Amino acid sequence: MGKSYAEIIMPYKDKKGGLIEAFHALQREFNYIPEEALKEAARIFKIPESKAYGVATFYSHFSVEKRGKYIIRMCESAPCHVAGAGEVLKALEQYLGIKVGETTPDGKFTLELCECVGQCQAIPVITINDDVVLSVSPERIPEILKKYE
Amino acid sequence: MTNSIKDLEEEAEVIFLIGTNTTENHPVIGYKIRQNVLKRGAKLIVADPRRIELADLAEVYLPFKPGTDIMLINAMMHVIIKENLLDKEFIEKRTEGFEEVKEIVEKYTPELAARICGVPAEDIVKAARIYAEADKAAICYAMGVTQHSKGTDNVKAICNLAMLTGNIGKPGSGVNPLRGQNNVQGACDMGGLPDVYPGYQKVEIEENRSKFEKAWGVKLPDRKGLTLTEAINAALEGKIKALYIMGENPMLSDPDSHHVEEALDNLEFLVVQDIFLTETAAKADVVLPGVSFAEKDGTFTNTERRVQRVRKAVNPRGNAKPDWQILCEVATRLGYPMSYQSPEEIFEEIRSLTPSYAGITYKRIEETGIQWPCPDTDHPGTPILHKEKFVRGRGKFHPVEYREAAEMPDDEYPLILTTGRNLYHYHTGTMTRRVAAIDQHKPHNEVEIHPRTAQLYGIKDGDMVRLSTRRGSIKLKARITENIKEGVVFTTFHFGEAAANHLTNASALDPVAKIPEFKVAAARIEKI
Amino acid sequence: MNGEKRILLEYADKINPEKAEDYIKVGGYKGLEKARKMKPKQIIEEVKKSKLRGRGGAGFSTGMKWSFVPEHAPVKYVVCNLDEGEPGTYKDRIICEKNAQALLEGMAICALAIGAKKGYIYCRGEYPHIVRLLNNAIESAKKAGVLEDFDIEVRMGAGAYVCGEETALIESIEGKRGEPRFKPPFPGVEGLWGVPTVVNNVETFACIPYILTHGAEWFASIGAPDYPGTKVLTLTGDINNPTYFEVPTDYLLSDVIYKLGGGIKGGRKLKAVQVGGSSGAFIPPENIHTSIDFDSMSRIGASLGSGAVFVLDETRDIVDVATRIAKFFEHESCGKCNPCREGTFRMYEMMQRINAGRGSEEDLENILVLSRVMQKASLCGLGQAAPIPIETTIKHFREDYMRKLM
Amino acid sequence: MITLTIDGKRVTVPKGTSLLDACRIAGADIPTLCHDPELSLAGSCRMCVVEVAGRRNLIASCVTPAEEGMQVETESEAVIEARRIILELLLARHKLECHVCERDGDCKLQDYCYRYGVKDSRFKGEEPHFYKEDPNPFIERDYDKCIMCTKCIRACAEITGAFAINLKNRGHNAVISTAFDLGLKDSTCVFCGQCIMVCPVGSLVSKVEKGRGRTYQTEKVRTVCTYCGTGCTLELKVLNDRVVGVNSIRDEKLSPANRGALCVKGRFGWDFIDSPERLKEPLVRKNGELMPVSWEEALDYTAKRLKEVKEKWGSDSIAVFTSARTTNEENYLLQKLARAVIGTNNIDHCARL
Repeated sequence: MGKSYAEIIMPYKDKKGGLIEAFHALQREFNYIPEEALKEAARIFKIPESKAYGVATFYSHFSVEKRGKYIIRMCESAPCHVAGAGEVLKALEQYLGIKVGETTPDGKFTLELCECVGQCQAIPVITINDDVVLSVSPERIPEILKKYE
Repeated sequence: MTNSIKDLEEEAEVIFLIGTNTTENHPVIGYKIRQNVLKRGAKLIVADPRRIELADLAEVYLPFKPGTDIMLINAMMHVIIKENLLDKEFIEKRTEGFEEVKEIVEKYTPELAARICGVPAEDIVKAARIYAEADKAAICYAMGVTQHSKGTDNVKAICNLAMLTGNIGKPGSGVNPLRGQNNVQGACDMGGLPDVYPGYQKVEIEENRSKFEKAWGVKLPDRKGLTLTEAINAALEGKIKALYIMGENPMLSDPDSHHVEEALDNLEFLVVQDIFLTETAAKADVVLPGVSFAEKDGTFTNTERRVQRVRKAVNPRGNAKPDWQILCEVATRLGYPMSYQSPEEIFEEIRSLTPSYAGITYKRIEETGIQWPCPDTDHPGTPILHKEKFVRGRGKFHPVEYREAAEMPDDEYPLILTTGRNLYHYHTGTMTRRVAAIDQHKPHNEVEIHPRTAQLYGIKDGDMVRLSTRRGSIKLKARITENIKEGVVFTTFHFGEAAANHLTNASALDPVAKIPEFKVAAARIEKI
Repeated sequence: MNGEKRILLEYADKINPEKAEDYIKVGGYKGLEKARKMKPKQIIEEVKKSKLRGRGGAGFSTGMKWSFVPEHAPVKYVVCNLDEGEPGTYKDRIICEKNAQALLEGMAICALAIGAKKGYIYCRGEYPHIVRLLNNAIESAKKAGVLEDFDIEVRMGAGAYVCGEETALIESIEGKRGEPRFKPPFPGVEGLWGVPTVVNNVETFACIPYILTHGAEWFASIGAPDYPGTKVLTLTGDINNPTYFEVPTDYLLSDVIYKLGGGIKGGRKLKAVQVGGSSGAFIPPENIHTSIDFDSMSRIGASLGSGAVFVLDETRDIVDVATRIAKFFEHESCGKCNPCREGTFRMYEMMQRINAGRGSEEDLENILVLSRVMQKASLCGLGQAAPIPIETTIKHFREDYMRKLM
Repeated sequence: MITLTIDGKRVTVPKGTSLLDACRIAGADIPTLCHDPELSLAGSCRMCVVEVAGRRNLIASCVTPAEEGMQVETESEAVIEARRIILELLLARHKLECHVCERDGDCKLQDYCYRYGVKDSRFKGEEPHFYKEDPNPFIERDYDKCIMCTKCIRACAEITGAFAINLKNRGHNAVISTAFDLGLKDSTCVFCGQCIMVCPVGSLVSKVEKGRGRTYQTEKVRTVCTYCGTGCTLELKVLNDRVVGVNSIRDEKLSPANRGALCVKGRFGWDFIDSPERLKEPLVRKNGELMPVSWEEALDYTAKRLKEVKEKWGSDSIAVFTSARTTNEENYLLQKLARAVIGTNNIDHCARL
């Protein structure tokens, strides 16, 4: 067993407004914010659970639903869109056998859409957790994902 | 209340809550206290054996053992005197008897109190400092303070604390009992007490008596009467033969129901005037159907002494009659004709005999109720009592000593049972148990138990348990919660089928107020 | 030469941005040193005189912004906006990657000018590596002693474009939902945790050390007179050279495309160019001979914004691109105010309809009315700007829309 | 003091006055959905926008301070267009079922659509899909009618302090929600119904009142709550001689103890009035059973028995319990009856219980 929710959250307790930082820390550990962890965070930061939940559901990087080990985000902002994001997405769905918003049955990959990640020098772009993958094409997908399998 | 509800929201800088679960029993006042904390940064001190909701917002939370109020408050005074946090000017100019109190509290060290009350000494010190250092500190209390065999002493101790720090007679301060029923203030104001006429004019004072004799045109008894609990005991002894009960349900509200039942059974004649066939009405010889608040005109006086208009919205249901009309009919048939045409006419008589109500008229309170005392029709009413001086002149310190509750836990009954209400139900449930939505939401009584206590008896959340005292036992569901002190259990008296007052102690009365010790009874619990 | 002028990026890839010593070696922290010898008011005057205007998009005078901060407030904050979320924009990332110390120095100078002891950098959640870089840079600067008692903390966003709006950004630092506040009060008076706060963009802060070091006159003499200095641009779309550049602000948009960008891919013709990210106006080819500075762009109904330049060639389906942009705003609206929450949603719906060939002329008219109301009545810049790309494509490329209608 | 011109009328207001208040002082009727004088400002519905000379955008008057010399137009073409479009946008996400809606005739969306002639929405498309059944017995939540004014969230936090609800998600997917989107029963909700009180549309309604009569059909009677000692003012809604609901009165003058705030008992606990268990006839015990009798019989019998006891055992053999739940007048009469008629001071009530 890894660290308890409280142990993960506590380092941010005295950071004013540190709830979002604590959520990041939880996500680094679990890739989503488990319900009990969110309750723990609300308790530690002395804010109502309804508010903590409101914050967790506002930001697109946070999820209150369980997600895969690797979160693949496909940028579909206008520059990536014209650079062929649509085809890449189709290829990703096909390769993983899931639709956007879903997680592979083995719990490995979750596929999400996102907006511009600020790596527009070589597009289309996907991110896999913190990694940025530039100049993605449908053909490159098996090779890219191999690293994570 | 010496002060107004609004003070708790907009004036008080510190609020000391003792023996009041405000958000459940006086929810709207609870909201106001909470908003004062959230919006204005008021500090809360909460002293209660149960971790009430407001404890979450408290600077200091003191989960003290039921029945140790005086120990706690005397220790706070000890700290205040020792650290010289008292209001010398106020004590000198406005009070008397300080030296005696000072002498008595000398021995109430925080360390002693910590042992007896079961809270850390440093928290007692902290609470004392917060309360004493504030410019405007209010104390609120409710039945958690009064329903003890030493309830009157508890209140005296609270008054001592307020006077010690000059927290009387100014905005945001005061000693503020939160009254539990819509018109309990009014019932007292109107002389619904065995020793006083309306306006707290003592029946044993000749001058008062002759005033009322003149007004009512009859000779009046010169000795004070029996209190409710005394009357029940007297009925049991055969001294009270007939009882006329209007809108009360002693079968559920009074301690030790078996005892009440025996007493009622022992009567020659029982009349009950009510809107439902309550547990008490079911025992009556005559039941007279009165009406609810929606079917009659009149006034209620709230906890801040505000006299407000109650208005008839619908006609009496069936053949029921407004209670005032029933009383007129009964009086007339007893040979004393009463022919009031309206509640307003009765109110006019009230204000002619009650100096504190003298300036209040229906016309004046058409929009906004007025807080008594209101001696004349030009007087705006009194939001804060004891502003310039106390009614008796100087405020008197009453030294009080701690004594144990009448019934302490022992091997046979190792727990302390304390009783009260919850948010959803009211008093004996006569009305709220008949509100479909509320009864759907909270249909059963529960007993609150600390997890460690529960573990000791092998009880899990939701288990049915038998809760017993020397008076009897009831069956109800267990609710495991950390919001109660270990060794203490709590239940409500709303439910006839699991009535807390089968269990409570009727023999331990406060010597002055004759208030029963609802808040402390030795109990035991077992899983069934 | 292609006409680039590198001030912020002069030592790009020649120094380690994390290391204060590297930066000091090339003249860094001289501005701060100078500022320490000046009175706060003098610093603000100097910045005012430089005519530096905010590089985040609104183009407000930086010196003026600083001067609104009440002198005597006991606590104040300096906040750096590193939430660049405009699609096609990555210039703040580049400035950090190449010259992070200049940002820190700029913030420290601002802190001196307004009397703040603490600064925050709000970095978008998409740049975790920049958070690490900045934390190292701060540590290095602290070690070097250059920041003295000024403390900087980096906070990370979590995927919300709206947090680029300064008050939403403040809410987010406070650990809340990133919903914009109404203004007034402006952050300069009531900002982070209710105290006076200056919020500036990375690029704005990074200009400050150079203004202090070389003087306001020097800075004011570069580029367009009313919007002087340089601007870092990022090029995307159908362009041969999709990368970043730093140019003087009087640089022509046409030169950006054809000189810096190396022209349109495959030698095709230009269809349109969108400047400033997704909230920018689309500019038809006939208007590209315009200087990129704030005011010149305004004159052609566009805005410089973040400095993103998104180029579309003649083969592109502009309705499809506009539909995609409508989705962006639908996704990024915070949902607080009615015109934006419902407007972006319905706008996207109508655009989808048109793009799929199911739209009518009525839809087009409805889009224009909605667009007008969103621009005038939305609470923050997001909702006000969201309809601009749609509106400008309808204005300049109406026939493309007409072709797609039922 | 500040002087400004509103719809051609010069008004002088204290510094710090909101433009909304200034407009209202000038007699302009400004529509609002999210504004509530008792709650923090949101500035989000944008219905209160006005046109101020020299400003590019329309100004939300509720969150903008009035300034010296402002030239304000409250019903300019641009203002009316904005309000109409906002209403149409809201209508497109609002489940339109006024014919069965509790709030028909008492709905701000309806009122403003009427005022601005908004018959239908040109933005109709995807229908709202926010409804989720909440099985609590008190509050019905239909967010398919929600217009996102967020007054319920603010009332929950700023009046009651329960913090049961907040926003979930963002943008068009944003919806009022408890933590983890659970039912109110499983949240920190205390069922005070302050959310119902502030809801401008039919999104939040009392389940207890449902179907019993619309506000405009009812007569309102201001009175005092019958439960605890706080003395909250409430307004009973009456239809055909039955109480069918409870309203809050938010005017401090009329509602000094509670300013409209109520608790679950006050707001939802009134239907005992018409409980079938109500006593409707006097009862007298005959052969051990309580039997319905006429008032004459019951009263005569009561008087007869009391007289007998008094004659046989003396006045002090009788005790009277008056009631902390009846009126002052009734308490006065009963103690008078005890003292002057029966001749005993044996009178008390459950003040201490």
